[in-house]
Amino acid sequence: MAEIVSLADAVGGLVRDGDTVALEGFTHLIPFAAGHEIIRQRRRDLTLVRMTPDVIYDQLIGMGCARRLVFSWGGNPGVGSLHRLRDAVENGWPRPLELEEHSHAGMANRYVAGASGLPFAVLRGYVGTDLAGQTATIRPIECPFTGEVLTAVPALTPDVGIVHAQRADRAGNVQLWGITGVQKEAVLAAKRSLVTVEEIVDELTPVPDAVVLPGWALTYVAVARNGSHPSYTHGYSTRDNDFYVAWDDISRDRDRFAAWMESHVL
Amino acid sequence: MAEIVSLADAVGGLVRDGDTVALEGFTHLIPFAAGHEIIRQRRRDLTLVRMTPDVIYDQLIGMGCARRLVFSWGGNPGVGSLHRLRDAVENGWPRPLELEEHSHAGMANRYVAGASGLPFAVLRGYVGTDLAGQTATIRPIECPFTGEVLTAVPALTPDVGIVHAQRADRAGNVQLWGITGVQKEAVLAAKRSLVTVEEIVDELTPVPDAVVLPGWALTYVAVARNGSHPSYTHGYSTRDNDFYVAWDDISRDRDRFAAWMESHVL
Amino acid sequence: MSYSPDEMMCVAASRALRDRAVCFVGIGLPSTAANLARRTHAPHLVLIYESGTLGAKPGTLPLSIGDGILADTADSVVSVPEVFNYWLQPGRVDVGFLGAAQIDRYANINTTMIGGDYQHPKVRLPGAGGAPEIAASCREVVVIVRQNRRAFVERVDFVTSVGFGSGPGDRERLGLRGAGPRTVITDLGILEADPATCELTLTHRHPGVDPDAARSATGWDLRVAHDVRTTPPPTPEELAVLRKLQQT
Amino acid sequence: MSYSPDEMMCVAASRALRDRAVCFVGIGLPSTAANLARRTHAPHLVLIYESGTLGAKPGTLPLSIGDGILADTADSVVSVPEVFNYWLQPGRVDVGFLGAAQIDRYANINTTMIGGDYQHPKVRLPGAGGAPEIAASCREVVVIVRQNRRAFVERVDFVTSVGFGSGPGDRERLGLRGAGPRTVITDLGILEADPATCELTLTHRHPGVDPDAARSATGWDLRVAHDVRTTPPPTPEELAVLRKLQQT
Repeated sequence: MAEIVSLADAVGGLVRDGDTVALEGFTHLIPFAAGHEIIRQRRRDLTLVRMTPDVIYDQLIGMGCARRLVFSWGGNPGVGSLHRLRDAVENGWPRPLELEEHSHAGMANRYVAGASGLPFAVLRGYVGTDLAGQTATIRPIECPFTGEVLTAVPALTPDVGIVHAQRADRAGNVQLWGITGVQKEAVLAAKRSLVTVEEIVDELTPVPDAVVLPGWALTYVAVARNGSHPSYTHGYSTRDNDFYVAWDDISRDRDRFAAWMESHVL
Repeated sequence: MAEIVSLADAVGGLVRDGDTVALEGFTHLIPFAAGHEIIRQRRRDLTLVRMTPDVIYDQLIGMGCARRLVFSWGGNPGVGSLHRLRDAVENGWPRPLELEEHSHAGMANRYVAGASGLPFAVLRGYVGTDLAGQTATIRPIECPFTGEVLTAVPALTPDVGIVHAQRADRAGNVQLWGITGVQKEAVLAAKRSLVTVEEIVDELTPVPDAVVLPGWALTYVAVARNGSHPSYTHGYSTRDNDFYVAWDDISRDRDRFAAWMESHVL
Repeated sequence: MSYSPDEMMCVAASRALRDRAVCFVGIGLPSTAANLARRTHAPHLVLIYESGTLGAKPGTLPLSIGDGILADTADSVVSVPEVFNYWLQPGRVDVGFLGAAQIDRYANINTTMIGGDYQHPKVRLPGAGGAPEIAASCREVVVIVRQNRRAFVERVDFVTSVGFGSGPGDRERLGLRGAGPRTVITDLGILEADPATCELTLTHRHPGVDPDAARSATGWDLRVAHDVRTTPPPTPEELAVLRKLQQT
Repeated sequence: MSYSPDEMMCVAASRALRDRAVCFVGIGLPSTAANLARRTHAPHLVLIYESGTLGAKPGTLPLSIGDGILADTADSVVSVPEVFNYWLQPGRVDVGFLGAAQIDRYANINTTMIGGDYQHPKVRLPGAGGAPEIAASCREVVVIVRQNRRAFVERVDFVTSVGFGSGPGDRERLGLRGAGPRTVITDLGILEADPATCELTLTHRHPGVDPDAARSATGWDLRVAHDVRTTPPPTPEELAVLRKLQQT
């Protein structure tokens, strides 16, 4: 049964040093406010999981929260590199970052396996690529009926799964729509979960193509107005493309990055 | 690209003697009209696939269309037995019927594997049951990461998948809502497909919880008004529960069954 | 207020559901009992039907597992693969509610066939449906079945859904993660799996039922708890709500 | 009407898409080319973005793979697991459109890292995204990439997505079901995989481009088809539509 609490209490109650944490949202509905709260609470040694690390993971990595990154595409969409991610990988700053690298299809299926209570998923993927040689969590598996060899990837079961959504009702049932990505799977795969929402409403009137996450399957719901900025919340805000472009400059330099985080997040 | 044709032409163009055919619809949206057309076209030696055979398969079996049944629950929901199915299994009338029997979870995952282009699916299921000893399409599989033993079932890839839906647009895009069951998977798993619809409309206005099947992924769309009777079409008709009850009597006796089919279907 | 044995059974089953539990419900008696609970002591009971309706709140009793009223009143309607894979399989469901054609000493359940052999059964039953995985994966399972010697047999003719197998340790050996069918509610009383032996044991008799009547309605030497209790009879409220439900 | 090499590249890429094809589109040049095609010769082109939008018909160019306009105009919005599992993996997509940081003689694609080794790369690139499975499963693949010696290398530093491996027969041996990246469209011309050798071969040069310029922009000894043709220049309509698209 989801408890509706403040963002600070939710993150404080959920995320511990050393945890594996997944913040999902595929371009849309990225839970920036929750990520910033993790930074403010100065969590350390996190294993961060996310298909597309995006700017929020650049910030978490640059602030030294992460020990390891499990991902499939680490760029600034439409802009270029994530400079804090690159600095950590290329130069170990502010600390070295281990990578566990997959493809989108592999990551999506790893969440599906986690949400399904299975230890692994099967897909047609990775065959012939150099990823298969670098990533220990990619193995062959044989079909017991046809003998065909496919690829297995292990389930993702983060300690904490965090997503952002449009709204929740007072019982903690959550409704999200637009591009819903892999959010249902990320929440259901996680041991504990938090959904930040734009607002709490009396009733979740049906919306086409909406996903509903029942309150009884969640740990916490917290209001975080505009909590996806500079990503967006379909029907509530638009993507701040200028910020994504500006981030390229802000993040390129270590000091400028630190100053920006100091004045905007901490 | 779906072609919009008459029901007779669609079934004539799709279903051949000896084919494996899946007509899906979970209580809701059962494609009775299409099933009746298969009976009228006197197809033979079909392998019929369906999670819940229901009255439509009782009719197909009683009319001698089927050689084999792949299923997980073969009853008249809320009423009792399917007498034509039982007569075929217990007495070989009008011809013997081979059974390939699964659980719902197994059948659902077999469709998922088919829709996903995978040769098999993995689930926690069947362990310790007598089904595992009777059904050759249930095998153990070991997780390549944890060593845990789970259950594998092979993909269902019917020659023909048939479902009923509320409506389609003129490009053959199909929209269905209410309880949508395993219909998307059944269509996508099949080599060729038919969707019967209540009506063709100019535009598919969005509906909450609706599934849209793009026309380019379908073979045929055919109008079959009230095509799910005595099942129902959410928003168009209600379930004819009295008919399901009446079927118990109609189907109990071979001659009465044959007479009923003669006057109502042929 | 007089009541029938079936009414007592249904009321006893509804009482087995605590408020806010997540309940995977089959059609028929389980659905009636769950909806009775939701209208009496468990208003926040979460009903999941295998047709994919999560949090259904039907105003009248659905007649089939896929009634429109389930979709209309659900918090969410998901696909059948999703209901089994994302909701049942990982153990998110507190209570699975099952019926049975046969049930045995160790609460194994048969809904497949009776007599003869699998290829040539005397009676062909509907089969497994969702039951094997409900019995495997729900945190606990409650079985509702009328008690008589046809249904309560020493050993089921076919294990459709595993209860406690051949006794203690079998569920663990098979890797079944839920606690299994610890509670069987009948028209005569309540049987519970003995924590040590896993054997179904009569722990409650319904008012006016002699434990010997339950024993003679059972195809094995049914054990009776030494402190067998009497089920409290249906309250007037329970009966009124149940009858109103069944009228619709 | 004058035009830039990038405009020529984009127009050439749009022409590679036949009407009614189902196209899996990445953001950037692939998306621009696909939307140009939809507005010119291929009005029924079906666009799938990996964010889960099937049949998106954006009025303006999306700036990210998950723009709201894609959801608003799609025939259907599905989950990310579904777009990969039900739509891409089974081979339902006719054309996959990919970019590349490096591409080699056999059309293998690198978007992972350059220089050093995997643990200590000189340049860390974004990584795989959806590309490996797009390259594996689409019926055919079109690559759009500017031609220069940094990008066109004898052997990619990291095989993120498999083209033709080390040559003929490799895709079959690996069990890859699509035909692979048979077409590479650049700002200088069009390269196609030789049907016999799988080697990328210059088959078209864009107007005003000398094949030798293409050869010196390539890090291997680029073969030029003996009947190399000249790409027809962008039509005024193509240019007008493209520029209008890019304004928005």
